[in-house]
Amino acid sequence: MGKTAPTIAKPVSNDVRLRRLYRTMLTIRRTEEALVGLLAEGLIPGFIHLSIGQEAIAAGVMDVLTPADTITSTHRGHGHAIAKGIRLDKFFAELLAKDAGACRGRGGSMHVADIAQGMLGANGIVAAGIPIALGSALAHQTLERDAVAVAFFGDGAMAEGLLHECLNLAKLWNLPVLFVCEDNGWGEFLPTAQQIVFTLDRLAAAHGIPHVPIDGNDVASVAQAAGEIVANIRSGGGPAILDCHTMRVGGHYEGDPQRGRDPGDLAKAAARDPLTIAAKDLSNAAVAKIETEVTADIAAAIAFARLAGEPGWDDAVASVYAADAA
Amino acid sequence: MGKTAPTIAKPVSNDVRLRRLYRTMLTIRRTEEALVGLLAEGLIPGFIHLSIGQEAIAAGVMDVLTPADTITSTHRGHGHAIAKGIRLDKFFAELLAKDAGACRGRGGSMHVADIAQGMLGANGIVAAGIPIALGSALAHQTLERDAVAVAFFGDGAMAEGLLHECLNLAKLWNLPVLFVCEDNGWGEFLPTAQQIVFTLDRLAAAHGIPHVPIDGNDVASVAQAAGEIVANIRSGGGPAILDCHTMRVGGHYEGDPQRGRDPGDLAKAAARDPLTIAAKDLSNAAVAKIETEVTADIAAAIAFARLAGEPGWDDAVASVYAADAA
Amino acid sequence: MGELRYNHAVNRAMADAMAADPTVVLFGEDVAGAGGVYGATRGLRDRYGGKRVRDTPISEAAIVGMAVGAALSGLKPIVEISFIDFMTFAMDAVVNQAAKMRTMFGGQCSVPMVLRTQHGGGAGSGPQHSQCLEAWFAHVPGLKVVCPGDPASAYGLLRAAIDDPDPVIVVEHKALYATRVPEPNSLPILSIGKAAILRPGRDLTIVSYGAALRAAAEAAGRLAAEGIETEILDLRSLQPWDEGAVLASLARTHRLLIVHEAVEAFGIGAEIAARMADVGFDELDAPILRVGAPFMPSPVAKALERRYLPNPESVIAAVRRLLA
Amino acid sequence: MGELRYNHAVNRAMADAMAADPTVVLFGEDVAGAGGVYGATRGLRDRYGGKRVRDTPISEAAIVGMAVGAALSGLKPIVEISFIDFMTFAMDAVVNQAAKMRTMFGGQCSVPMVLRTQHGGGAGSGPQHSQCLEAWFAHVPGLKVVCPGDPASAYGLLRAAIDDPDPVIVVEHKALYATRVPEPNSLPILSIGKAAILRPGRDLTIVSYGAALRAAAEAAGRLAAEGIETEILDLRSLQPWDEGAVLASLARTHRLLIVHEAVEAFGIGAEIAARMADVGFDELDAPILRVGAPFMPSPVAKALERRYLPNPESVIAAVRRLLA
Ligand SMILES: Cc1ncc(C[n+]2csc(CCOP(=O)(O)OP(=O)(O)O)c2C)c(N)n1
Ligand SMILES: Cc1ncc(C[n+]2csc(CCOP(=O)(O)OP(=O)(O)O)c2C)c(N)n1
Ligand SMILES: [Mg+2]
Ligand SMILES: [Mg+2]
Repeated sequence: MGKTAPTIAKPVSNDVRLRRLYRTMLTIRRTEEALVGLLAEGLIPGFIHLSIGQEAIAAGVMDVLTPADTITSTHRGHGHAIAKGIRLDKFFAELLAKDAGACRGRGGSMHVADIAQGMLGANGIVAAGIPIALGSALAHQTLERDAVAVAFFGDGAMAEGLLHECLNLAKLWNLPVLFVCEDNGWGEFLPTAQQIVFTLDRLAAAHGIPHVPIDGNDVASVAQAAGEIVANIRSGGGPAILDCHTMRVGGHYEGDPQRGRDPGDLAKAAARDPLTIAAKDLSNAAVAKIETEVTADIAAAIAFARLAGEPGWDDAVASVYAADAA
Repeated sequence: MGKTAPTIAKPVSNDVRLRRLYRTMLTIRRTEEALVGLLAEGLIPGFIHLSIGQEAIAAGVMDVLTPADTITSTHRGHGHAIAKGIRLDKFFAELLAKDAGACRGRGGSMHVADIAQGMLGANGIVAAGIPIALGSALAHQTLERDAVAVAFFGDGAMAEGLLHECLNLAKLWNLPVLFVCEDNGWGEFLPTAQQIVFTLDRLAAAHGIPHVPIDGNDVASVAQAAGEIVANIRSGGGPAILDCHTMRVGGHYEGDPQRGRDPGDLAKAAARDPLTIAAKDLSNAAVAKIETEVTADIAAAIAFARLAGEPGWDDAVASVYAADAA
Repeated sequence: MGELRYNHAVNRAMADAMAADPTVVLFGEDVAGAGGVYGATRGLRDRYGGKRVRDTPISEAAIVGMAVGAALSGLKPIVEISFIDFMTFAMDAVVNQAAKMRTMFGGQCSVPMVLRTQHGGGAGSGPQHSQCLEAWFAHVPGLKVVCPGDPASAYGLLRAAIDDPDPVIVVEHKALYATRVPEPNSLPILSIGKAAILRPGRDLTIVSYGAALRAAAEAAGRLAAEGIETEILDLRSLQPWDEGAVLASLARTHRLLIVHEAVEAFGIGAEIAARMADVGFDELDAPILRVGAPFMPSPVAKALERRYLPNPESVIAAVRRLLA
Repeated sequence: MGELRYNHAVNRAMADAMAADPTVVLFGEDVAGAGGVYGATRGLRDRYGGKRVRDTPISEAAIVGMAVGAALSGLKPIVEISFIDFMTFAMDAVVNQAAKMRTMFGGQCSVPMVLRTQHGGGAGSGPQHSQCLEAWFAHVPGLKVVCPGDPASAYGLLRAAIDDPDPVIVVEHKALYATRVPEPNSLPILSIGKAAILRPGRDLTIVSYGAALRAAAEAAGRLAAEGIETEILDLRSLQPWDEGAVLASLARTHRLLIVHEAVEAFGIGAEIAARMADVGFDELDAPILRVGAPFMPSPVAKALERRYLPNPESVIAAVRRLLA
C-alpha cells in the first residue's frame, strides 16, 4: 500500500495517556453499572450483555485508532461504542430505546452503532461483525484511505466458520484489518475450553498472520501492543490478531444466575480488575478527579435519556428504505 | 471407545491387493471415459465433474473400509461411489437419469448415493458433505458401532467455514471420522494457491488432529496410509486427516475449455497417471485381464442403462415425504 | 391439580421420546449443561447421559449438518437452534441436504431429524432476535413445519416430529415458554398437518398459529360481547397445512381473516389466502384479510413492539373491515 | 444491426456502472479470471483492474458479509453468488445485517450493495442447482428483489440496483443468459418496483417474471389464435412489486393467473394472489389461479424437468380453468 509513516492517533506522555485510558475504562464501567439500575427499573428492553472487567480491551485498542478507522463489535458492545467515541447521551438514549438515541432507539443494546465515529455496530449475531470489518478494510484499501478496520469477537465465536473464512480472506488480500479476540473464557453458559480445541496462536500461525497475545486486563499493555500492530497494518503489513486474555466478571447477560460457575473463578476475576491495575500507576487525586467527572457526565447523559421522547411509529415504518430511492 | 483390534477390511497379499486397487481405479477411469461419450450423445442431463487422474484416492481409501463404514462425497463423486461398491448398472442408469438408477434417476451425477453401501451421497454443495460425515460418525460412536465415517472434500473447500467448524467438532467429540482432502490444485477455474493461504498440515496441527500427507496418485501408498489411519480411528484414536496430493487431468467439468491453464501443467498430470504408476508393479497379463473384465462390466452396465426406463412423474411427486408418515 | 408450562411440555416431549427410543439424541448450544436458553432442555443430560445430550460449540452450520448425517446413520437427532434468526447460518443443511435426500436419493433413506427453534417478539429483543422466518421453510419441499401455540400442542407436535421419518422444523415461541394451562388429562401425540378449532363461530373464520392465537382469542372474546361469533382455527402445522379444515370453516362462515406474527408480505398467510382465493373462491362473501407484521424489522421500544405484534385491536379492526 | 444477449446485458450494466462510478467494485467466485460461470463478468477485470474486480475463495458467508462492510465504508459492491442455492451459506449477512441496518441504525447509513445471483432450471442441474428461492428475500423488510426476464431488463434493473442506496438482490436465470434480442435503440435504467405490460389483452391477466414469461408468452400466442386475449404483466421487481399495475390490469380483465417457476406453495405468487384477494376482490370474476412448480425438488431427467417447469401447456390448462 506504500503508506507514509505510521500514525498513532493520540501520542502524548504516558501519564496523560494512562489517565485517558483510565477515563475511558471508568466511563464504560460506570455506564454499565448504571445500566443495571435502569434495567431493573424496567427502562431497557431486552437483554443486555455487560463488559464489566473487560474494559481495558476496548479502551486500549480504540486509543490507537483515528476517527477514520472502523470497528465492528459484538453482542457485548457497549464498551466498544463508548471507547470509539459515541456520545454518552445518545448511548443512553439508545439503550432506553428513545428517539434521541444514536440509532433513534431502533437498535438498542445489541445494535448500538455510530457510523460517523466508525463504529459499524454491535451485533446480535455471533461472528457476524467479522466479515463486515473485512469489507470495511477492503473499502479502506480500495479507496486508498489511511485507515484500518478492527473486528472484535469473543472466544466463543472461534467456533463459527465465518471467522476462519475471514482469516483466510484477510491474509489473501492483505487487508488492513485487526482481529481482536476478547478471550473471557466463556461462550454463553459453557467454558470455551469445552467448545474449542485449537488455540488462536496456532491457528494464526497456520495462516501466516501475526498473533500477539496480551493481558487484556492491563490497559497500558493493550494500548501499547495495539499501537504497534495497528501501525504495522497501516503501513501495509496486512492483517494481525490481538489475542486479549480477560475474564467475564458478570454473567453472560445481566441477570444470569451463573449456575455452573465456580465462585473462585469470580474472585479471581475481581482480583484482576483492569481499573485497579491501571489505578496503581495513577495518583489518587487523578483517579478521584476522573471519577467525579465521569460520574457527572453519566448523570447528565442519563438525565437526557430519561427525558428523551419515544421513537415514532410512522418514522420507523418509513425507515426501511431510503426515501429518495427509485 | 475401547474397541477390539483394528480390522482392515480386506487383508490379503500385496499382489492381490494391488490388482484389486488397479481394478477399482480402472473401473472408475473407464466409467468416466464412457460418460464423456454418453454426455456427447446427449444422454446425461446437467454438468458432470470427472475424477480422471484422481482415482487412486477413492480406490485406496475405500479399500480399507467395510460396508458398515460410511462416506460423504463431493460434486466430483463418481469414483467414490464406484469404489464404495455401487453397482455399475445402477450407477450408469443413475447418470442417465433412469428409473433403474441407484437414486431412481433423481440424483444424477452430482447426487449419486448408495446408502446401503454406506455411500451417503455425492454433493452439489461444496463442503456440505463434511458435517454429514461427522453426523454419521456421531451415530457410529453413539450406537457403539465398529465403524468410521470418511469425509471427502477438495482443496477449494478449505475456504468454506464449514470445514473448520467440523475439524473443531470432530476433535472435541473424538469422533471416528477421517477427513480426506483431494488436493488437485484447483477450485473451479482458479488455482487454489490463489484461494487459500494456510496449509492443511498446520491447520491440523492447530487442532491437534493427526495429518498425513500422501502422494494421492500412488494407490498403494494411499491404501497403506489409509489403512493405518483408519485402524487408529477405529480403535478410538479420534479424527485424522489424509491429505492427498493429486492433479486434475481434465477441466473442472467435462467440456471446460480450461482457458487459464498452463499446458505444461496438463502434461505433468499425465505423467503422474495413477494407473501407469500402479501398473508398473503388475504383470502385463494381469493388467490386460483386468482391462478386459472391466471393459465387459462397463459395457454391460451401459447396455442396461440405455435400455432402462424413464422415471415416472407420479412416483417423483409422491417421493417427497414418507408414505406412512403422520 | 398441577399445571403444564409450555417449556415443560417441550421438555417432557423430549424426555418421553428419549425414554421410548434409545436412538433419540439431542444436541445444540447450551442444551446440556445450562438446559437451554428458555429452560426447555433442563435435566435431560442428567437423565439420559452426556452421550445422548450434548452441548455444542457455536457452529450452527456444522451442527445442523451433523444432524442430517446422524439421521442417515441410525439416530433420531433433535437439534436446537436457539433463535430462528441463527438459522441463517444453517440453511444449507436443512434446505439443500435434509429436505432433498428422500427424493434425490430415490427413496433409499429417511432423514428423521427434528430441528427445534424459536421465533417471535414481545421480549424487546430487537431486529436480530425476533424474526418469524417459518415461511422460508414452508416453501421448501421435503420439510415439515409445525408451530405449537399452547403447551399441549408443544408436547403433541414435538412428539409427532420426533416420530416422523422426515425432517421437521418445530418453531416454538419465546413469549409462550412461560405460559401454562391446567395439567391436561391426557397429552396425545398430535398429527402433523391437522388444524384444531379453538373456538367455533358462524360469522367469520380466523386462521392463526403460534403466539398470535392469543390476540385472536382475545379479539374473539371481545367481539362475542357484540354478538359477533368468530371461529378460530389453530393451524398447528404450517407445512403441510390443513387446507381441508380451513376450507370447511370458510364454507361455514364465508369470511376469512388470517392472523400471524410474521411479516405479512410473503408470509404464511399469503399461501392460505392464495389457496382460498382459488379453491375457496365460491365461498367468499368478502375479501380475504390478513393481519401480520408491517414490512419493517422488529422494533426495540416496547410501545412500538406492542404495535408491531398482532394485538386484539388490530385483529378487531380487521374483523370490522371484513364484516363491513 | 447487432443483437443483445442477456449475459452481455448484465456485463454491460456492470461495465457502464463501473465506468460511471469508481466506487463500484465486483467480487465473487471466478468472476475475475474466468469471467463468471455464465460469462456475465467476462473482461471486467481487464477493463477495471484487479483491485475492483476480484476472484474470491469459496467462502460465500464471508464474501457477502464483506459486501455489507464495504457498502458501509464507501464502496458500492456487487457480489456474485453463482447459484441462488449457495445463498444458504450467506443468509445472515443479507438478512440479519444488510437488510436491517438502515432501520436498526436509525438511518445513519445506507447499504448500497448488489447481490447478483442466478436461479432456475432447464439445464438438468438437479435439486441443488435449480431452485428459485426469491420468495425468501421478498419476505425480508429492507431488501429489494428484482428478476429480469429479458436482456433489456437485465441491463436496466441491474443498473438501477447498483444505483440504489439499499441492498438489492438481482436474480438472473441460467436459461436466459444465452437468449438474445435485436440491439435496442436505447437501454434505459429501469425503476425498481415497476412492472411492464408485455402484451395487452382484455380477457385475462397473467402476472409473471423471469424465465417463466416465455411459457406465458407462448401460451398467450396460442390462445390468441382461439380469440382469447391475454394481458401479460412482467413484474420485473418482486420486492417491491407493482401492486398498482396488477390491480389495474385485473380491473380490465377481471381474471388473474400468476405464473412462476418457483415452487407454487409459499412462492411469490402467493402474495400477489393474497393481495388481489383483498384489494382486488371486487374485480374478481373467477378464482385466482397459479402455475408454479409442484411441491417437490427439481427433477434431473429431462422429460420430468420439462413437466416440472412452467410450460405453455400448463399455462393454457390454467387459462381454460380460469375462463371456464
Ligand atoms: C450465530 C449465533 N449463535 C448463537 C448466538 C447466541 N449467543 C449469544 S452470545 C453467545 C456466546 C458468545 O461467546 P463469545 O463469542 O465468547 O462472547 P462473550 O459472550 O464471551 O463475550 C451465544 C452463543 C448468537 N447470538 N448468534
Ligand atoms: C457452496 C458452493 N459454492 C460454490 C460452488 C460451485 N463450485 C462447484 S465445484 C467448485 C470448486 C470446488 O473445488 P474443490 O473443492 O477443490 O474440488 P475440485 O473441483 O477441485 O474437485 C465450486 C466453487 C458450489 N457447488 N457450492
Ligand atoms: Mg467469551
Ligand atoms: Mg480442487
